Amino acid sequence: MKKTATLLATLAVALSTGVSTQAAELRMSWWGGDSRHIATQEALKICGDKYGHTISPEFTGFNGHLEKLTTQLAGGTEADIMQVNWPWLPLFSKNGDGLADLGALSDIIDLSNWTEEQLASGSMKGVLNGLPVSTTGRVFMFNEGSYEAAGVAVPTTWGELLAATPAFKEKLGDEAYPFDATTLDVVLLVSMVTTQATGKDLVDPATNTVAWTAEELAKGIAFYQNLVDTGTIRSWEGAAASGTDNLWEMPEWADGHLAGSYQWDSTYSKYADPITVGHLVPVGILTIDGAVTEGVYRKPSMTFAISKRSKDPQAAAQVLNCLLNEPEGIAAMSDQRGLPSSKAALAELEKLGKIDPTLKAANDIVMAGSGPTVSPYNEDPQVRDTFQSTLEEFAYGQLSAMEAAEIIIDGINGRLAEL
Amino acid sequence: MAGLQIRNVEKVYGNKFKAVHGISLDVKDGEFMVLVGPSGCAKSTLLRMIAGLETITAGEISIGERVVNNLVPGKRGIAMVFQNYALYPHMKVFKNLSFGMRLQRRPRAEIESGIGHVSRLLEIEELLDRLPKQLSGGQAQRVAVGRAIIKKPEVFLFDEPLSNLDAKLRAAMRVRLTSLHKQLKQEGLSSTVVYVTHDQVEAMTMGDRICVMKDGRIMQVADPVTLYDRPENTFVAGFIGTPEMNLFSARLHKGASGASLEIGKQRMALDPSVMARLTLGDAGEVTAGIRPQHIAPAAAGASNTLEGRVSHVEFMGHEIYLHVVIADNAFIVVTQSAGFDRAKASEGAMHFTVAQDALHLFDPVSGKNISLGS
Amino acid sequence: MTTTALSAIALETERTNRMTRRLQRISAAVRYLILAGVGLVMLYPLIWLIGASFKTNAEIFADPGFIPKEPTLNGYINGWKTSTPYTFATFFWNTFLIILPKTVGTAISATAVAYGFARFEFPFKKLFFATVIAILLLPNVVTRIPQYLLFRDLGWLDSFLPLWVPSALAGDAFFVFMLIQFLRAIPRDMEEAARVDGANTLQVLIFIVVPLLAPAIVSVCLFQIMWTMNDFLGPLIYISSVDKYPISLALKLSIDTTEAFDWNRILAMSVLALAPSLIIFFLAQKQFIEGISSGGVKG
Amino acid sequence: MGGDSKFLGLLYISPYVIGLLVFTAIPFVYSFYLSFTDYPLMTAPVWVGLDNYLELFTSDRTFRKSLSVTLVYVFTTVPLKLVFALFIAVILNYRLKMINFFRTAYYVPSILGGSVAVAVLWRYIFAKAGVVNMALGFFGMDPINWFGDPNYALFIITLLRVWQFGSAMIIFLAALQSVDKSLYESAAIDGANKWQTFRSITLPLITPVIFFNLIMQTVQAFQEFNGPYIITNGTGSPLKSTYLLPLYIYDEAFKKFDMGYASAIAWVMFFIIMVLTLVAFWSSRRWVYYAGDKRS
Repeated sequence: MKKTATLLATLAVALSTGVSTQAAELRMSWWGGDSRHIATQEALKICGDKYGHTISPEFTGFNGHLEKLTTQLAGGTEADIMQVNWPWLPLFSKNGDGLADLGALSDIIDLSNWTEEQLASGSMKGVLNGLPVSTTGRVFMFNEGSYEAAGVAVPTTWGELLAATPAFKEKLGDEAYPFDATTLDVVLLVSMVTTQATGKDLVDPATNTVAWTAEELAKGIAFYQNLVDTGTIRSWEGAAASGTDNLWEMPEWADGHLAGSYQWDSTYSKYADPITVGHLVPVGILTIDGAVTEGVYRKPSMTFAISKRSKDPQAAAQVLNCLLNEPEGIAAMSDQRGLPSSKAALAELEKLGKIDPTLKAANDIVMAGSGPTVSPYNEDPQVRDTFQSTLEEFAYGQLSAMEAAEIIIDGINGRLAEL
Repeated sequence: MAGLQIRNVEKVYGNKFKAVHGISLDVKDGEFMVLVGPSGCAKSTLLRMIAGLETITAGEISIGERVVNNLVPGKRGIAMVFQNYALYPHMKVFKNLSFGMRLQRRPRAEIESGIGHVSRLLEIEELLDRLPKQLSGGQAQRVAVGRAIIKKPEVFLFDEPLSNLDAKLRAAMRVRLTSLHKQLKQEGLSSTVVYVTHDQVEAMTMGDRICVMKDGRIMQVADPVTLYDRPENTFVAGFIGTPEMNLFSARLHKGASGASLEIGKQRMALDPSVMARLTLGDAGEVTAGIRPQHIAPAAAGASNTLEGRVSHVEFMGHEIYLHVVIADNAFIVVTQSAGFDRAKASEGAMHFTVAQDALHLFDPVSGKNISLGS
Repeated sequence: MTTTALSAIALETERTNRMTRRLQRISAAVRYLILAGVGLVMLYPLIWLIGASFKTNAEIFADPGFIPKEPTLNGYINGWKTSTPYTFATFFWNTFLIILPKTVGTAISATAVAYGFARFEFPFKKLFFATVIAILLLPNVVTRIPQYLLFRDLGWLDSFLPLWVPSALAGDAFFVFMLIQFLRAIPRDMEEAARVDGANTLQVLIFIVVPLLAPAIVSVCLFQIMWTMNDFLGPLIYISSVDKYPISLALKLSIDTTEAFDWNRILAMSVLALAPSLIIFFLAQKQFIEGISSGGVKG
Repeated sequence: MGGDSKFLGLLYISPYVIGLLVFTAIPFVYSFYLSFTDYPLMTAPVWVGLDNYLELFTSDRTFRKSLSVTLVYVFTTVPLKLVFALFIAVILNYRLKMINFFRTAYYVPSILGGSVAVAVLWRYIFAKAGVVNMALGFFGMDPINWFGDPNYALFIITLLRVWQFGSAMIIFLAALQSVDKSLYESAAIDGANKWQTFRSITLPLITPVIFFNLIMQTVQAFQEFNGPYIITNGTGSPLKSTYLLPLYIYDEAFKKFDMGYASAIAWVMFFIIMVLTLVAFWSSRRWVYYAGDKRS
């Protein structure tokens, strides 16, 4: 029964598109959480059935995915279809020849669903290597219930957030914090306030060096320290005690004792779902006094790419188009990767009412935010590592803010020179 | 039916240590040949070379006219009984006995009749279903012999097979093995035996001939009586017989009035018969040897005696061992305990007569017996 | 001496005896106390793990005891299903597919190699034996990178081959070494008797050496199974497809991708991951202990 | 044996020889070569001479940190583990009832210790609200921030390995049980007390086993990966205080794909292990007692 249906579907597709593709065995790899895994596997089944291909899934958490992908690409064992983080494109395909040219597959993939600007962001040296799946950015989210309990309003500026701290301690106890940031969040938080003060992104695209002076960065770092000192956020050390980096796994997050965070809009539901006390709301970007810009951290989130070694790129392109542009695939994929960049997908999801209004609200904040263009080098693994581990040393009191700023700038400049 | 020929066989180990120095030995068909010598004399090495368990550096070994140097042990027509019996611990006695035949894929009926015969011969029928660890020492020993016999080899090799048994059992097994050898011979089966032991009693009681070895060389090959009576050198003389032959330095004088032997400050006239036996005519330093049984307390008034002092008397029951010092040489004298006057011995000085027909004289440098006649 | 003095001595002796006995009893009690205390500390984490895997999420961090108040199987049910299209059974099966050729290969190759080293003379024997010791001491991080490149060039990435082929070629020096030590302790007479009985060296190996060495070989297999089960870095580097994941990677995957706080699920999966090792160990603990005792001591 | 070719032995060890060449010797040499190159995996290796080593020893702060952490780890873990293993083995060696039970119980962690599941378990029991802190609370002590405090984080990793003292203990126990009982009796007649007996009879006789354990444990400790990797999510946090060299090598090789640099670190580590091993072997002449080798 099913076989016949598949056969018919294959025939229909073959006739309608005029591209004769045989049933192919494909692989697709991605990272994510459980709900993304479930949705994507379902979508692959549907799209596979539609075109008569079988696609075996390979998925992991985000940790270690870059390593794995690099290993596979170096070993020539990568999947046919890959979810590639946007900042990784220059790592894998510096000259546009490390991944398949999707432009050459435009007879199968309907590229009209993306804007020129979006396609440009997925291209390396003018070759379209990755199709942007969504645009994402960091967004503030607060547990409204906790703020109500503390008797203060959800903050819209850093000043209000700092002011809320005493009320939290008084009403909810010493172990309650109106906000939380640790490890990577701290990097992005320091970047944001520094950008707000200077109006510049970390990397100056003109000179390919760090745009900030050490004094400017030191101020940003001091700002973080102030949040810790006032008890607005947990110290780096204190946050490490739980033995896990994942805020959503923590009981303190679920019960509202950690009442806010600064996270990707696309992960909004991951943070909202576990909350048992109160509920999460997305909030506009908090700014410092005298901010030049909001300093929104916005970027194409991830892209889908096809391996240049794929035995059947046409089949892979069919699956890709199905996932991103065709109703069945769109419905199955849902909003598990944030709000889709593809116009067709966005329209279809809106029509189906599948767009989580809070996710939409979070994304709207990101899209509306102002700020300089974010360089992909912000997320170069070594740049990140330098930034984060130096901040850690600062947080443990081993460096002064100024020393930390200098080390970070030196280290990143060194890396940028290699790139 | 085969004998064993060993021709100029040498063994040199990787570290250039020469263990066997050009040994030649003929073992006749049906002969019970014992290799005996102190530990480290390479007797076991020689046996293992015959078996094929050690490589042969030079020379040739043949079994029944067939050179076996390059044959694996299983193809040499030999069977071996090991010191520790080497029964396969994971196999029952039946399987232990039949292992070799099974490897040769002999028919089952033949295996069973062979085992039946051997187990009756050695009285191990009730043991067939046991594991080696359930056997006593003597039983394991019999099974090990059975495993050798069942192969119907051309040559049997025994590597100190009795050394792990207690004294009583050892004595019993000696008799048993000897009679087994006779029985095999009577049945017309091949019964050439090479038997390694360090125990000279075993060698004397069991061997048709005995090959005495020392430091990788053959000292003498002869039947037990010859070996005892006519040792070719001081080593054999000292090795064979209990208690050991008394060996001492002496000086041979030849004069007009006859020959004499000077021991320390004492002098003993030698019979002309002794002189007749000498193959080396010169007077001078010699090593003299006399077995403890051939020297005796002198009868009253006897002449041509040696004077010694008794240091110690050991009562052995039927016999008495006297530890005597004669001219600074330690002697053992064996005498009948009946009629021996212990009080007299404790007085100190005693006189002893030497049975001159049993006196041996050796070249002090080469150790060769120069009194064997020609 | 008077009778009173005598009885005083007797009393004194009696008293010392009693004291000695009491001291002995006390020292035995102290020993048991230490042993039991240490044992409890040693095993409590595991006991807690098993208990906690039946707890509800809320209870896991609420109470240090291991007995769940409201026992639930949810952790196991969700854990078994996993977030992948595969159940935990697939990962067990994958682990098995690695373990089987690896263990069989190790047993055969390590036995043959140990036999070669312990019973034969051949050119360069000392040199080769020195390499066994050297590999024992060589940290494998040194060779990991070129090995990875090698397997990449062989096209073996994302397959089980890199995980078992080196072991099947006697690559685990520890096992070779252990078997050599065992074999050296076994007298050669039995093998020589078999040679005299007409067996060739291969027959000696199969009919005599293998049965004699069987306990050691079983130990080797058991250790190999355990170590393979625990191996994480190997699969981490070489396996990329989820459908080929062994248990260790699957467990790590489930930790990384879990959403919300499904602690009991992770704990339940940890218990499942440990269960085969625990079961094998308790079935064959004697072999393990004998294996490690003799292998180590004779070294 | 007579009649057999002298190459027969080589035939039996041939699997080992092939494996040795293909999977160990060639990779070993190749990694030495790689350590003098820049090799980002995507392109061919480029010879850079001593650059990698110079960078390691002059400007690489992470390496310095990682090396010192590794040395601290090895030099605390190995003695702790061995002393503890010996201590328990000595207690077990008195003919106590239930010796088998305890022996088994103590051995279980060694069987499981290397697994991911146990590392996961460690994360739970040392978490802020975990069992260990609950137990400390029971004794009226303040909870400890095991994962956040750089002074404690390495200790957890150490503890994970010391916890697996069972295999070393069993080796010790076997050695203790093989000591000739008459020696103890003789010492008792000479008037030695328990400690003196242990000091001058037991300890010298088991030095070969102590030596064996020392070498094996040291080599293994240098290679610890699973524990810190799983427990800290591969970061070696906090402040790289659990960032053992194997983690650093893994990161450089399989995260940053700097194969040349990673090889250089691996070689430095190999060199350190080799030096330590040689020192141990050299010093062993002074303190390891070898009874005459019965059979070579």
